[in-house]
Amino acid sequence: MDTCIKKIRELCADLLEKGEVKKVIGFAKGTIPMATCPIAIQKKQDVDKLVFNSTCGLNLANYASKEKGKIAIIAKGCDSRNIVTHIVENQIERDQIYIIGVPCSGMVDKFKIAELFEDEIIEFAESDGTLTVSSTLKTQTLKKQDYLKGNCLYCTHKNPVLYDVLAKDPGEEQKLDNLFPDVDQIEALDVDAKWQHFEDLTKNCIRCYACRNACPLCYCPTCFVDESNPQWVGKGQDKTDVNTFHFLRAFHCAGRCTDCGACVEACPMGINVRDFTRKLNKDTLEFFGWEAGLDVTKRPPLDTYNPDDPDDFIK
Amino acid sequence: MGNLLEHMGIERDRVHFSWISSAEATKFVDVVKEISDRVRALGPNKKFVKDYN
Amino acid sequence: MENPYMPYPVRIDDIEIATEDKSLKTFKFVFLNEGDEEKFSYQAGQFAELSIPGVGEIPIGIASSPVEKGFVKFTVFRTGVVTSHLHNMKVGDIMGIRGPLGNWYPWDKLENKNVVIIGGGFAFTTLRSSIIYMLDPENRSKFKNIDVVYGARSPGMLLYREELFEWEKRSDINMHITVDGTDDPNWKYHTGFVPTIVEQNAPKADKDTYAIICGPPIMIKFTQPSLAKLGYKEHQIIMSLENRMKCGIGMCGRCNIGKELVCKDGPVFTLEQINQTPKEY
Amino acid sequence: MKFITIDKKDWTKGIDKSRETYQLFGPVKDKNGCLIKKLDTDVQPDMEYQESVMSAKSVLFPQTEKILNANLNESVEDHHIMKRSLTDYSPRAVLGIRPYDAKAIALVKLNFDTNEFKDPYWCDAYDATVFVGLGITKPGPFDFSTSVGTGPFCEEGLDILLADLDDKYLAKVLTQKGDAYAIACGFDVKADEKESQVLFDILRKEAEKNIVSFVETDKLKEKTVLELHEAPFWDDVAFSCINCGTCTYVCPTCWCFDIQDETKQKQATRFRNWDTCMSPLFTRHATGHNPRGNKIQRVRQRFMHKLKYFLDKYDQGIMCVGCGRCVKSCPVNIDIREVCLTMNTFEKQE
Repeated sequence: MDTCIKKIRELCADLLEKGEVKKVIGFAKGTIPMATCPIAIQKKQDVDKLVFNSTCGLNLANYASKEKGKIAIIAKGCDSRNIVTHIVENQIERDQIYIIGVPCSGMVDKFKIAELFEDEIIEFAESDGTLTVSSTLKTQTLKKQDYLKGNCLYCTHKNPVLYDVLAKDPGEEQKLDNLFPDVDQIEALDVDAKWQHFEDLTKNCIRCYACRNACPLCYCPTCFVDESNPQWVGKGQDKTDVNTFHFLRAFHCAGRCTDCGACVEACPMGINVRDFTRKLNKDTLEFFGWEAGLDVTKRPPLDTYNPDDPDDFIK
Repeated sequence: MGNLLEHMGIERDRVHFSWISSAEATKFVDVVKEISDRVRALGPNKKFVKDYN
Repeated sequence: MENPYMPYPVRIDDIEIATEDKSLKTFKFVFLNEGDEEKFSYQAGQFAELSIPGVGEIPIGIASSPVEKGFVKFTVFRTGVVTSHLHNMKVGDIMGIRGPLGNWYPWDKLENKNVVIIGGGFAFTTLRSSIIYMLDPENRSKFKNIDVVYGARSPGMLLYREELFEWEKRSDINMHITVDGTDDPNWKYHTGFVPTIVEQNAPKADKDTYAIICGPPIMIKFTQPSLAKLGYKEHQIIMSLENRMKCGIGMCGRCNIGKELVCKDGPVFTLEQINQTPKEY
Repeated sequence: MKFITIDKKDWTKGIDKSRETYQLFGPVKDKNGCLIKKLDTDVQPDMEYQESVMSAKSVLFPQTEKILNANLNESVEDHHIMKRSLTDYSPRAVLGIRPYDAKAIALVKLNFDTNEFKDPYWCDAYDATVFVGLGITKPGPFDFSTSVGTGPFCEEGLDILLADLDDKYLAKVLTQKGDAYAIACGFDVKADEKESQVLFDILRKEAEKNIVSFVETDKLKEKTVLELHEAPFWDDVAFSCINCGTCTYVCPTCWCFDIQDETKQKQATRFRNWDTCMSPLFTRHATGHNPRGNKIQRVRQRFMHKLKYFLDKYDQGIMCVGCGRCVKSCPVNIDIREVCLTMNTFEKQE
């Protein structure tokens, strides 16, 4: 991962110096271990603040919608797919964005790592595939592959699908015969167990809306949950309102979600809200053979109609 | 929509989709009767229902 | 312990359409419980939260004057969930009023001073309350001369038209009523925006003259230079601000401009105070 | 000052005894991290936790709380008249609360308990609650509580302060409420006052030495509100912010709330929910005008309120107890210590 950071900084410095872009959106080192902070670099000499490692789990496409002027973005595989979705959904023009593609080797699940320790983590370092994490009590070396984020585990689009330049040569994509084992697991449960699974999932949700606000797909001026006239969802912590919010938020991502995991990365309680969207991703793949954000020219399935769309559910 | 509801634990028989034109009055009656029976068979729904204690 | 969130139960006694386009209605409320009116005694310039159970609350300036006993009046513009619900209610319906809230126009400071009242659009409610309070036989002598500049989009949009024309006839108050525009040939009063009418008619400032402004931000923005031209200093311009409110008692934290809370430390501020705070209203 | 020694063997028995008269709240570890929750009869507080994701503010100020309800059925005699919702304010005890969380409650009291208005819901809950604090012997890396007027063994806002001496707790009883709770638990093994106080001082100094994070707030007072408000650094501070409500909900000193009404058939209920200055709805007028319509204004409001407005209004220091929860939970790692440093060292260029 660290070999390409030098390349990224050179590219950004070059872009800024030539004035080709107004600003570069990337990640800067965080003030606490295992954290990185999205940053906008406007001046050449600031490019050294840019970093890229396995803790850059947020989706920078979220900062690209409604941008005026030309900007550059450092984009992982999933980020680039969300930029494609932005373009397809007229949030940004293709020529408005210079994409620095970074073939990704997966981001780490910070909650899973933190669970190994009783006290706070004070050190986090990584070098090609092994992580060394330490707190005041102990130090552990871990295989990154065992601590990948849920979405990176099943990711088949590590290489950016749309880019102006690549920070390093593309890696080899993983081939999976079953892309959705986690969804099958839930589908195997009986009706009441399914409901119980989702009730336990969102039990500690504090409705801070970090999952919605971290998602590049959520750019509505007034979200359905903020609407008061009519009011679709209660504002309180009643579990029906909480589940209604999560159900409807997920439903708005049907056929658009690239499973980048920014929602889970942003959640302060570490709730895997992807359990909602993953089912929709599986269905859109099964019914329409569609994966979001792969091709700027193709319209999403729920945006088009053709006669052989499956409609057996209509009686 | 139906799949996600089912995924969350709402029995498939509780949610029905039908395509009835305003001219097809009889079909409307039949569909309503059939769905009511199917839903009544499942008993009162406890999920997605706010409890106002 | 007095529960500041508990509204006093009231009954709608009368509903009057206040403007030709029916977007504003004046509601007359009567307190159901005996002692509540006493507890609700208020000053001109204060506001209250109109509470409709199960729908919500809205902060509205009190339009009736402290000298008018036996009822309280509010003029409400239909714009959101609660106001629309209120507009559909009928005489006899029960709801609640919480207050009086906020501070009021500095009546003690305004004693034996000239007072210029400038109002615009539907923000004339607390100004009506003030004018009636000042014209009351007991209080009129406390104040020197009173000028009022009140403007609205058209004659039909003027609030409390009958009272305005009545005050026009009185000698102890100079009324300058204006409208942005009208095609009514026998319109006897001014035509033009409030800032220009203020410049033409409002008295020059001296150390004993104070101006009270209440209206849409655009009107306030353009009236300030006119007042400055007439020599009004910042501490002589008194304004009533509006901000999003929920609790009305300075606890829910949303209505602040800097460290000042519009609902508790306001809504009435002098321009001098406002200029020391961020303009987040 | 009364000191009691509580052998850890008797701890569980004691607090279970107090359940007869007290509802217990305490830290509980579950899959989403450590949270302060109501302890069911068989659940014990986790006294070994480092830091809870959420603070104890939900004990006095639940995220959703019924405040008023009314019957809308016209045939009923007092229909449409609001009555206070029935809430159980029987005695409760928060066990193992961190000293900075108790200090936070003392700061929040300034808002809910003023001489003009008293919030009955918060005040009734406060009066009914006993705070049994647990001193922090090993402060975390984000704990900067000593820089903001509190610390790992701070006693303000607590009724009892426990010091963990491995096989037993040394309890310093600070208030009458604390004494009543100790009696309810049957903890009566008195410890020598002078010795215990010396031991507490040693523990406190030791813990304070382990604090690794600091913040300077000395120059915030002298800067004017407008100077800081108009400062140029807000754009950079706010760029990465996604305006979610995490920092305000995990923060023990954030008290902003929203009032919402809901109706089901003839039953009307008025709720109070936590609210966040990060949401545009917080200040959006019914006309649509929004004095804090963009993200940067909202982020500025949060830090200005915590580090300037509160400081000027109450003169009780900044509205932060240095727990570091917002630093840890912010999805984009906006760090209040960095913002405070920027504000504290900001000089207005003429």
